[in-house]
Amino acid sequence: MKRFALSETPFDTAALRAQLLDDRVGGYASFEGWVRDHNQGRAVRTLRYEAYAALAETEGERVLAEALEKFDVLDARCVHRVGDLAIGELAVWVGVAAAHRDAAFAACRYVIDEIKARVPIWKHERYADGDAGWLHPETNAGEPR
Amino acid sequence: MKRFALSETPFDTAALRAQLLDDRVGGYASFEGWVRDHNQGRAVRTLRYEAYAALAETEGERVLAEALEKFDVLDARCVHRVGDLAIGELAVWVGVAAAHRDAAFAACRYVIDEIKARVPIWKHERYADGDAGWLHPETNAGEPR
Amino acid sequence: MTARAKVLYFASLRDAAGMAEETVEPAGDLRALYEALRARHGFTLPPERLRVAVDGAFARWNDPVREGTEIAFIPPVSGG
Amino acid sequence: MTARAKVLYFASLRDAAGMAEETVEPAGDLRALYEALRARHGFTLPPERLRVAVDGAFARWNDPVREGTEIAFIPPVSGG
Repeated sequence: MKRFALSETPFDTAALRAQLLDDRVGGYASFEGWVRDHNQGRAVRTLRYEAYAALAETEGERVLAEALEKFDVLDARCVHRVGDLAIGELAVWVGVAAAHRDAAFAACRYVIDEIKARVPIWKHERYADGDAGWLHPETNAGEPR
Repeated sequence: MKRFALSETPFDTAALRAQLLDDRVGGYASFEGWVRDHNQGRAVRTLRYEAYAALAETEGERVLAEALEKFDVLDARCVHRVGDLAIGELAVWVGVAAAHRDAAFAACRYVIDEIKARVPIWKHERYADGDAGWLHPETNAGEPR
Repeated sequence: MTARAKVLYFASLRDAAGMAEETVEPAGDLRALYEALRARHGFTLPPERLRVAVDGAFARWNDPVREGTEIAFIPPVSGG
Repeated sequence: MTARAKVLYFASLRDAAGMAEETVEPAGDLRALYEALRARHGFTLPPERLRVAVDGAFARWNDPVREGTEIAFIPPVSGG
Protein backbone atom coordinates (compact mmCIF):
# COMPACT_ATOMS: atom_id res chain seq x y z
CA MET A 1 0.00 0.00 0.00
CA LYS A 2 1.20 3.49 -0.81
CA ARG A 3 1.60 5.54 2.38
CA PHE A 4 3.93 8.25 1.06
CA ALA A 5 3.26 10.50 -1.90
CA LEU A 6 4.67 13.54 -3.64
CA SER A 7 2.10 16.03 -4.86
CA GLU A 8 2.59 18.66 -7.54
CA THR A 9 -0.62 20.42 -6.54
CA PRO A 10 -2.24 21.51 -3.25
CA PHE A 11 -3.89 18.55 -1.52
CA ASP A 12 -6.79 18.03 0.85
CA THR A 13 -5.74 17.01 4.35
CA ALA A 14 -9.35 16.25 5.38
CA ALA A 15 -9.58 13.47 2.81
CA LEU A 16 -6.22 12.05 3.88
CA ARG A 17 -7.22 12.15 7.53
CA ALA A 18 -10.52 10.41 6.77
CA GLN A 19 -8.61 7.46 5.31
CA LEU A 20 -6.88 6.92 8.66
CA LEU A 21 -9.91 6.79 10.91
CA ASP A 22 -11.62 3.58 11.91
CA ASP A 23 -13.33 2.31 15.05
CA ARG A 24 -10.09 1.19 16.68
CA VAL A 25 -8.53 4.66 16.52
CA GLY A 26 -8.35 6.45 19.86
CA GLY A 27 -5.64 8.97 19.04
CA TYR A 28 -4.82 10.75 15.80
CA ALA A 29 -1.70 12.94 15.68
CA SER A 30 -0.81 15.06 12.71
CA PHE A 31 1.85 17.49 11.67
CA GLU A 32 1.78 20.04 8.89
CA GLY A 33 4.68 22.10 7.61
CA TRP A 34 3.68 25.45 6.12
CA VAL A 35 5.72 27.93 4.09
CA ARG A 36 6.79 30.64 6.49
CA ASP A 37 7.44 34.24 5.49
CA HIS A 38 10.93 34.04 7.01
CA ASN A 39 13.72 31.50 7.46
CA GLN A 40 16.76 31.93 9.66
CA GLY A 41 16.19 35.65 9.88
CA ARG A 42 15.61 36.33 6.17
CA ALA A 43 12.30 37.39 4.60
CA VAL A 44 11.19 34.69 2.14
CA ARG A 45 9.19 35.64 -0.94
CA THR A 46 8.73 32.34 -2.81
CA LEU A 47 9.75 28.77 -2.35
CA ARG A 48 10.19 25.75 -4.57
CA TYR A 49 10.57 22.09 -3.65
CA GLU A 50 12.27 19.69 -6.01
CA ALA A 51 12.51 15.93 -5.51
CA TYR A 52 14.33 12.99 -7.01
CA ALA A 53 10.94 11.40 -7.33
CA ALA A 54 11.83 7.74 -7.81
CA LEU A 55 14.10 7.62 -4.78
CA ALA A 56 11.95 9.99 -2.68
CA GLU A 57 8.97 7.68 -3.06
CA THR A 58 10.96 4.59 -2.12
CA GLU A 59 12.61 6.27 0.85
CA GLY A 60 9.35 7.88 2.01
CA GLU A 61 7.62 4.49 1.99
CA ARG A 62 10.54 3.07 3.96
CA VAL A 63 10.17 5.79 6.63
CA LEU A 64 6.46 5.04 7.05
CA ALA A 65 7.06 1.29 7.16
CA GLU A 66 9.64 1.88 9.91
CA ALA A 67 7.15 3.99 11.88
CA LEU A 68 4.55 1.20 11.71
CA GLU A 69 7.14 -1.30 12.88
CA LYS A 70 8.66 0.79 15.70
CA PHE A 71 5.46 2.19 17.23
CA ASP A 72 2.13 0.69 18.23
CA VAL A 73 0.12 2.53 15.60
CA LEU A 74 -2.64 1.48 13.24
CA ASP A 75 -1.62 3.47 10.17
CA ALA A 76 0.42 6.46 9.04
CA ARG A 77 0.64 8.57 5.91
CA CYS A 78 2.70 11.44 4.54
CA VAL A 79 2.33 13.72 1.53
CA HIS A 80 4.98 16.25 0.45
CA ARG A 81 4.45 19.03 -2.06
CA VAL A 82 6.86 19.66 -4.90
CA GLY A 83 7.02 22.62 -7.27
CA ASP A 84 6.38 26.29 -6.56
CA LEU A 85 4.71 27.20 -3.26
CA ALA A 86 3.50 30.56 -1.97
CA ILE A 87 3.83 31.81 1.60
CA GLY A 88 1.21 30.11 3.75
CA GLU A 89 0.89 27.02 1.54
CA LEU A 90 1.06 23.52 2.95
CA ALA A 91 4.42 21.87 2.22
CA VAL A 92 4.14 18.57 4.07
CA TRP A 93 1.48 16.64 5.98
CA VAL A 94 1.92 13.65 8.30
CA GLY A 95 -1.02 11.79 9.87
CA VAL A 96 -0.87 8.87 12.32
CA ALA A 97 -3.72 6.85 13.80
CA ALA A 98 -3.25 4.74 16.93
CA ALA A 99 -5.22 3.29 19.81
CA HIS A 100 -3.38 5.60 22.26
CA ARG A 101 -1.77 8.99 22.04
CA ASP A 102 1.78 8.11 23.16
CA ALA A 103 2.36 6.01 20.06
CA ALA A 104 0.52 8.45 17.78
CA PHE A 105 2.73 11.38 18.85
CA ALA A 106 5.96 9.37 18.77
CA ALA A 107 5.32 7.95 15.31
CA CYS A 108 4.24 11.33 13.91
CA ARG A 109 7.43 12.91 15.19
CA TYR A 110 9.54 10.06 13.84
CA VAL A 111 8.03 10.38 10.37
CA ILE A 112 8.54 14.13 9.96
CA ASP A 113 12.08 13.95 11.38
CA GLU A 114 13.12 11.11 9.09
CA ILE A 115 11.41 12.61 6.03
CA LYS A 116 13.34 15.82 6.60
CA ALA A 117 16.61 13.99 7.19
CA ARG A 118 16.56 11.29 4.50
CA VAL A 119 14.13 11.83 1.67
CA PRO A 120 15.69 13.46 -1.43
CA ILE A 121 13.67 16.67 -1.54
CA TRP A 122 15.30 20.08 -1.74
CA LYS A 123 14.02 23.52 -0.90
CA HIS A 124 14.86 26.56 -3.01
CA GLU A 125 14.14 29.91 -1.38
CA ARG A 126 13.90 33.30 -3.04
CA TYR A 127 14.34 36.14 -0.56
CA ALA A 128 12.84 39.61 -0.40
CA ASP A 129 16.33 41.09 -0.97
CA GLY A 130 16.55 39.39 -4.40
CA ASP A 131 18.96 36.67 -3.32
CA ALA A 132 18.00 33.02 -3.83
CA GLY A 133 19.44 29.58 -3.28
CA TRP A 134 19.07 25.91 -2.53
CA LEU A 135 19.11 24.83 1.10
CA HIS A 136 21.68 22.15 1.84
CA PRO A 137 21.84 22.10 5.63
CA GLU A 138 25.20 21.24 7.19
CA THR A 139 23.56 18.84 9.59
CA ASN A 140 19.99 18.51 10.72
CA ALA A 141 21.07 19.56 14.20
CA GLY A 142 22.05 22.99 12.91
CA GLU A 143 18.55 23.76 11.71
CA PRO A 144 15.75 24.82 14.06
CA ARG A 145 13.20 22.04 14.32
CA MET B 1 -9.50 35.48 23.75
CA LYS B 2 -11.26 32.16 24.08
CA ARG B 3 -8.91 29.28 23.21
CA PHE B 4 -10.78 26.43 24.90
CA ALA B 5 -14.38 25.44 24.28
CA LEU B 6 -16.84 22.70 25.12
CA SER B 7 -19.10 21.64 22.27
CA GLU B 8 -22.42 19.85 22.57
CA THR B 9 -22.43 19.04 18.85
CA PRO B 10 -19.89 17.70 16.33
CA PHE B 11 -17.48 20.43 15.25
CA ASP B 12 -15.40 21.21 12.19
CA THR B 13 -11.65 20.82 12.71
CA ALA B 14 -10.85 22.39 9.34
CA ALA B 15 -12.38 25.70 10.43
CA LEU B 16 -10.52 25.57 13.75
CA ARG B 17 -7.24 24.79 12.00
CA ALA B 18 -7.75 27.66 9.57
CA GLN B 19 -7.93 30.09 12.49
CA LEU B 20 -4.43 29.09 13.55
CA LEU B 21 -2.61 29.59 10.27
CA ASP B 22 -0.80 32.76 9.35
CA ASP B 23 2.38 33.60 7.42
CA ARG B 24 4.62 33.08 10.45
CA VAL B 25 3.51 29.49 10.99
CA GLY B 26 6.07 26.89 9.95
CA GLY B 27 4.77 23.95 11.97
CA TYR B 28 1.23 22.96 12.91
CA ALA B 29 0.74 19.99 15.25
CA SER B 30 -2.63 18.62 16.13
CA PHE B 31 -4.10 15.81 18.16
CA GLU B 32 -7.56 14.32 17.97
CA GLY B 33 -9.13 11.86 20.39
CA TRP B 34 -11.74 9.59 18.81
CA VAL B 35 -14.21 7.24 20.46
CA ARG B 36 -12.75 3.76 20.19
CA ASP B 37 -14.79 0.59 20.00
CA HIS B 38 -12.90 -0.81 22.99
CA ASN B 39 -11.33 0.43 26.22
CA GLN B 40 -9.06 -1.58 28.48
CA GLY B 41 -10.14 -4.81 26.84
CA ARG B 42 -13.92 -4.20 26.89
CA ALA B 43 -16.11 -3.62 23.84
CA VAL B 44 -17.64 -0.14 24.08
CA ARG B 45 -21.08 0.51 22.61
CA THR B 46 -21.80 4.16 23.50
CA LEU B 47 -20.06 6.92 25.34
CA ARG B 48 -21.10 10.10 27.08
CA TYR B 49 -18.99 13.03 28.26
CA GLU B 50 -20.23 15.29 31.01
CA ALA B 51 -18.48 18.47 32.19
CA TYR B 52 -18.71 20.91 35.03
CA ALA B 53 -18.89 23.57 32.36
CA ALA B 54 -18.04 26.71 34.34
CA LEU B 55 -14.89 25.21 35.85
CA ALA B 56 -13.95 23.21 32.74
CA GLU B 57 -13.89 26.38 30.66
CA THR B 58 -11.76 28.26 33.20
CA GLU B 59 -9.34 25.38 33.65
CA GLY B 60 -9.17 24.68 29.91
CA GLU B 61 -8.26 28.32 29.23
CA ARG B 62 -5.60 28.09 31.93
CA VAL B 63 -4.03 25.02 30.29
CA LEU B 64 -3.84 26.81 26.93
CA ALA B 65 -2.41 29.96 28.51
CA GLU B 66 0.26 27.82 30.18
CA ALA B 67 1.13 26.20 26.84
CA LEU B 68 1.58 29.61 25.23
CA GLU B 69 3.81 30.67 28.10
CA LYS B 70 5.94 27.52 28.35
CA PHE B 71 6.55 26.89 24.63
CA ASP B 72 7.61 29.07 21.72
CA VAL B 73 4.31 28.81 19.88
CA LEU B 74 2.13 31.34 18.07
CA ASP B 75 -1.30 30.06 19.12
CA ALA B 76 -3.11 26.99 20.45
CA ARG B 77 -6.72 25.86 20.72
CA CYS B 78 -8.71 22.99 22.15
CA VAL B 79 -12.33 21.89 21.79
CA HIS B 80 -13.86 19.03 23.80
CA ARG B 81 -17.18 17.37 23.04
CA VAL B 82 -19.79 16.82 25.73
CA GLY B 83 -22.98 14.74 25.56
CA ASP B 84 -23.59 11.44 23.77
CA LEU B 85 -21.00 10.26 21.25
CA ALA B 86 -21.03 7.28 18.91
CA ILE B 87 -18.04 5.04 18.12
CA GLY B 88 -15.76 6.87 15.68
CA GLU B 89 -16.85 10.36 16.73
CA LEU B 90 -14.37 13.08 17.55
CA ALA B 91 -14.13 13.65 21.33
CA VAL B 92 -11.34 16.22 21.59
CA TRP B 93 -9.20 18.30 19.23
CA VAL B 94 -6.00 20.20 20.00
CA GLY B 95 -4.24 22.42 17.44
CA VAL B 96 -0.97 24.32 17.87
CA ALA B 97 0.77 26.68 15.46
CA ALA B 98 4.46 27.56 15.83
CA ALA B 99 7.41 28.71 13.78
CA HIS B 100 9.16 25.35 14.32
CA ARG B 101 8.01 21.81 14.94
CA ASP B 102 9.75 21.13 18.27
CA ALA B 103 7.60 23.69 20.06
CA ALA B 104 4.45 22.73 18.15
CA PHE B 105 4.73 19.06 19.17
CA ALA B 106 5.68 19.83 22.77
CA ALA B 107 2.83 22.28 23.30
CA CYS B 108 0.28 19.98 21.64
CA ARG B 109 1.33 17.14 23.92
CA TYR B 110 1.23 19.40 26.97
CA VAL B 111 -2.29 20.57 26.20
CA ILE B 112 -3.84 17.13 25.72
CA ASP B 113 -2.05 15.71 28.78
CA GLU B 114 -3.16 18.57 31.03
CA ILE B 115 -6.71 18.63 29.66
CA LYS B 116 -7.01 14.94 30.44
CA ALA B 117 -5.49 15.34 33.90
CA ARG B 118 -7.13 18.52 35.17
CA VAL B 119 -10.24 19.65 33.34
CA PRO B 120 -13.50 18.51 35.00
CA ILE B 121 -14.89 16.32 32.22
CA TRP B 122 -16.02 12.75 32.85
CA LYS B 123 -16.49 9.83 30.50
CA HIS B 124 -19.37 7.39 30.87
CA GLU B 125 -19.04 4.16 28.92
CA ARG B 126 -21.74 1.62 28.11
CA TYR B 127 -20.30 -1.76 27.20
CA ALA B 128 -21.46 -4.44 24.78
CA ASP B 129 -22.07 -6.77 27.75
CA GLY B 130 -24.70 -4.36 29.16
CA ASP B 131 -22.54 -3.00 31.97
CA ALA B 132 -21.93 0.75 32.20
CA GLY B 133 -20.10 3.23 34.38
CA TRP B 134 -18.21 6.46 34.90
CA LEU B 135 -14.46 6.41 34.46
CA HIS B 136 -12.59 7.77 37.46
CA PRO B 137 -8.98 6.74 36.83
CA GLU B 138 -6.88 5.97 39.90
CA THR B 139 -4.00 8.03 38.52
CA ASN B 140 -3.23 9.18 35.04
CA ALA B 141 -0.16 6.93 35.05
CA GLY B 142 -2.39 3.87 35.29
CA GLU B 143 -4.21 4.64 32.07
CA PRO B 144 -2.70 3.96 28.65
CA ARG B 145 -1.81 7.23 26.98
CA MET C 1 -32.80 29.82 50.98
CA THR C 2 -29.86 31.98 49.86
CA ALA C 3 -28.40 31.64 53.33
CA ARG C 4 -27.77 27.99 52.61
CA ALA C 5 -25.10 26.57 50.28
CA LYS C 6 -25.65 24.56 47.11
CA VAL C 7 -23.76 21.34 46.34
CA LEU C 8 -23.34 20.06 42.76
CA TYR C 9 -22.78 16.40 41.95
CA PHE C 10 -21.18 15.03 38.81
CA ALA C 11 -20.60 11.62 37.24
CA SER C 12 -20.56 8.75 39.76
CA LEU C 13 -21.35 11.09 42.67
CA ARG C 14 -24.52 12.19 40.94
CA ASP C 15 -25.51 8.58 40.26
CA ALA C 16 -24.86 7.63 43.91
CA ALA C 17 -26.69 10.66 45.31
CA GLY C 18 -29.55 10.22 42.88
CA MET C 19 -29.58 13.98 42.28
CA ALA C 20 -27.55 16.62 40.47
CA GLU C 21 -27.62 19.13 43.33
CA GLU C 22 -28.92 19.74 46.81
CA THR C 23 -28.78 22.50 49.40
CA VAL C 24 -26.95 22.15 52.68
CA GLU C 25 -26.49 24.04 55.95
CA PRO C 26 -23.13 25.82 56.02
CA ALA C 27 -21.17 24.34 58.93
CA GLY C 28 -17.52 23.38 59.29
CA ASP C 29 -15.12 23.09 56.37
CA LEU C 30 -15.47 21.54 52.92
CA ARG C 31 -13.89 18.26 54.03
CA ALA C 32 -16.38 17.85 56.89
CA LEU C 33 -19.23 18.66 54.50
CA TYR C 34 -18.05 16.00 52.04
CA GLU C 35 -17.66 13.39 54.77
CA ALA C 36 -21.21 14.11 56.00
CA LEU C 37 -22.62 13.83 52.46
CA ARG C 38 -20.52 10.74 51.80
CA ALA C 39 -22.07 9.03 54.85
CA ARG C 40 -25.56 10.11 53.78
CA HIS C 41 -25.29 9.00 50.12
CA GLY C 42 -22.79 6.16 50.38
CA PHE C 43 -20.12 7.74 48.13
CA THR C 44 -17.23 5.32 47.76
CA LEU C 45 -14.60 7.87 46.73
CA PRO C 46 -12.49 9.18 49.64
CA PRO C 47 -11.77 12.95 49.68
CA GLU C 48 -8.11 12.26 48.79
CA ARG C 49 -9.27 11.22 45.32
CA LEU C 50 -11.44 14.32 44.80
CA ARG C 51 -10.87 17.99 44.27
CA VAL C 52 -13.30 20.59 45.53
CA ALA C 53 -14.42 23.82 43.89
CA VAL C 54 -16.38 26.81 45.17
CA ASP C 55 -18.22 29.13 42.80
CA GLY C 56 -16.45 27.71 39.76
CA ALA C 57 -12.86 27.86 41.08
CA PHE C 58 -10.78 25.18 42.79
CA ALA C 59 -10.78 25.54 46.58
CA ARG C 60 -9.02 23.97 49.59
CA TRP C 61 -10.60 21.24 51.68
CA ASN C 62 -10.09 23.25 54.86
CA ASP C 63 -11.88 26.33 53.49
CA PRO C 64 -15.06 27.00 55.49
CA VAL C 65 -18.45 26.35 53.88
CA ARG C 66 -19.89 29.81 53.23
CA GLU C 67 -23.53 30.80 52.84
CA GLY C 68 -24.80 31.39 49.33
CA THR C 69 -21.92 29.59 47.62
CA GLU C 70 -22.00 26.79 45.03
CA ILE C 71 -19.81 23.84 45.97
CA ALA C 72 -18.72 21.10 43.59
CA PHE C 73 -16.95 17.87 44.48
CA ILE C 74 -14.81 16.83 41.52
CA PRO C 75 -14.24 13.09 41.13
CA PRO C 76 -11.18 11.96 39.13
CA VAL C 77 -11.59 13.35 35.63
CA SER C 78 -11.62 11.26 32.45
CA GLY C 79 -11.95 13.65 29.54
CA GLY C 80 -9.92 13.46 26.37
CA MET D 1 24.74 5.11 -26.05
CA THR D 2 23.27 2.48 -23.69
CA ALA D 3 26.81 1.37 -22.92
CA ARG D 4 27.41 4.67 -21.17
CA ALA D 5 25.98 5.72 -17.79
CA LYS D 6 23.62 8.61 -17.08
CA VAL D 7 24.19 11.09 -14.26
CA LEU D 8 21.30 13.09 -12.74
CA TYR D 9 21.84 16.47 -11.06
CA PHE D 10 19.52 18.05 -8.51
CA ALA D 11 19.26 21.38 -6.69
CA SER D 12 22.59 23.25 -6.41
CA LEU D 13 24.44 20.57 -8.38
CA ARG D 14 22.10 21.12 -11.33
CA ASP D 15 22.55 24.87 -11.10
CA ALA D 16 26.36 24.50 -10.99
CA ALA D 17 26.45 21.97 -13.85
CA GLY D 18 23.98 24.00 -15.90
CA MET D 19 22.17 20.79 -16.84
CA ALA D 20 19.82 18.24 -15.25
CA GLU D 21 21.65 15.20 -16.62
CA GLU D 22 24.57 14.10 -18.74
CA THR D 23 26.08 10.84 -19.95
CA VAL D 24 29.51 9.65 -18.85
CA GLU D 25 31.96 6.88 -19.63
CA PRO D 26 31.83 4.15 -16.98
CA ALA D 27 35.28 4.00 -15.35
CA GLY D 28 36.37 3.57 -11.74
CA ASP D 29 34.01 3.85 -8.78
CA LEU D 30 31.26 6.33 -7.97
CA ARG D 31 33.57 8.46 -5.82
CA ALA D 32 36.07 8.84 -8.66
CA LEU D 33 33.23 9.72 -11.03
CA TYR D 34 31.95 12.41 -8.66
CA GLU D 35 35.42 13.88 -8.18
CA ALA D 36 35.92 14.06 -11.95
CA LEU D 37 32.55 15.76 -12.45
CA ARG D 38 33.20 18.03 -9.49
CA ALA D 39 36.44 19.21 -11.12
CA ARG D 40 34.66 19.69 -14.45
CA HIS D 41 31.67 21.65 -13.10
CA GLY D 42 33.13 23.31 -10.02
CA PHE D 43 30.83 21.65 -7.50
CA THR D 44 31.60 23.00 -4.04
CA LEU D 45 30.09 20.11 -2.04
CA PRO D 46 32.62 17.41 -1.06
CA PRO D 47 31.47 13.77 -1.42
CA GLU D 48 31.30 13.43 2.38
CA ARG D 49 28.27 15.73 2.32
CA LEU D 50 26.50 13.81 -0.44
CA ARG D 51 24.85 10.44 -0.84
CA VAL D 52 24.90 8.56 -4.08
CA ALA D 53 22.15 6.48 -5.68
CA VAL D 54 22.12 4.07 -8.62
CA ASP D 55 18.92 3.22 -10.48
CA GLY D 56 16.75 4.77 -7.76
CA ALA D 57 18.36 3.09 -4.74
CA PHE D 58 21.08 4.35 -2.41
CA ALA D 59 24.51 2.97 -3.30
CA ARG D 60 28.07 2.96 -1.87
CA TRP D 61 30.75 5.36 -3.05
CA ASN D 62 33.11 2.48 -3.80
CA ASP D 63 30.60 0.68 -6.03
CA PRO D 64 31.89 0.57 -9.63
CA VAL D 65 30.20 2.72 -12.28
CA ARG D 66 28.26 0.27 -14.42
CA GLU D 67 27.18 0.67 -18.04
CA GLY D 68 23.55 1.55 -18.65
CA THR D 69 22.85 2.70 -15.08
CA GLU D 70 21.35 5.96 -13.84
CA ILE D 71 23.47 7.61 -11.18
CA ALA D 72 22.26 10.41 -8.88
CA PHE D 73 24.38 12.50 -6.54
CA ILE D 74 22.21 13.55 -3.61
CA PRO D 75 23.15 16.86 -1.96
CA PRO D 76 22.00 17.43 1.66
CA VAL D 77 18.22 17.29 1.64
CA SER D 78 15.92 20.07 2.87
CA GLY D 79 12.35 18.86 2.55
CA GLY D 80 9.66 19.29 5.19
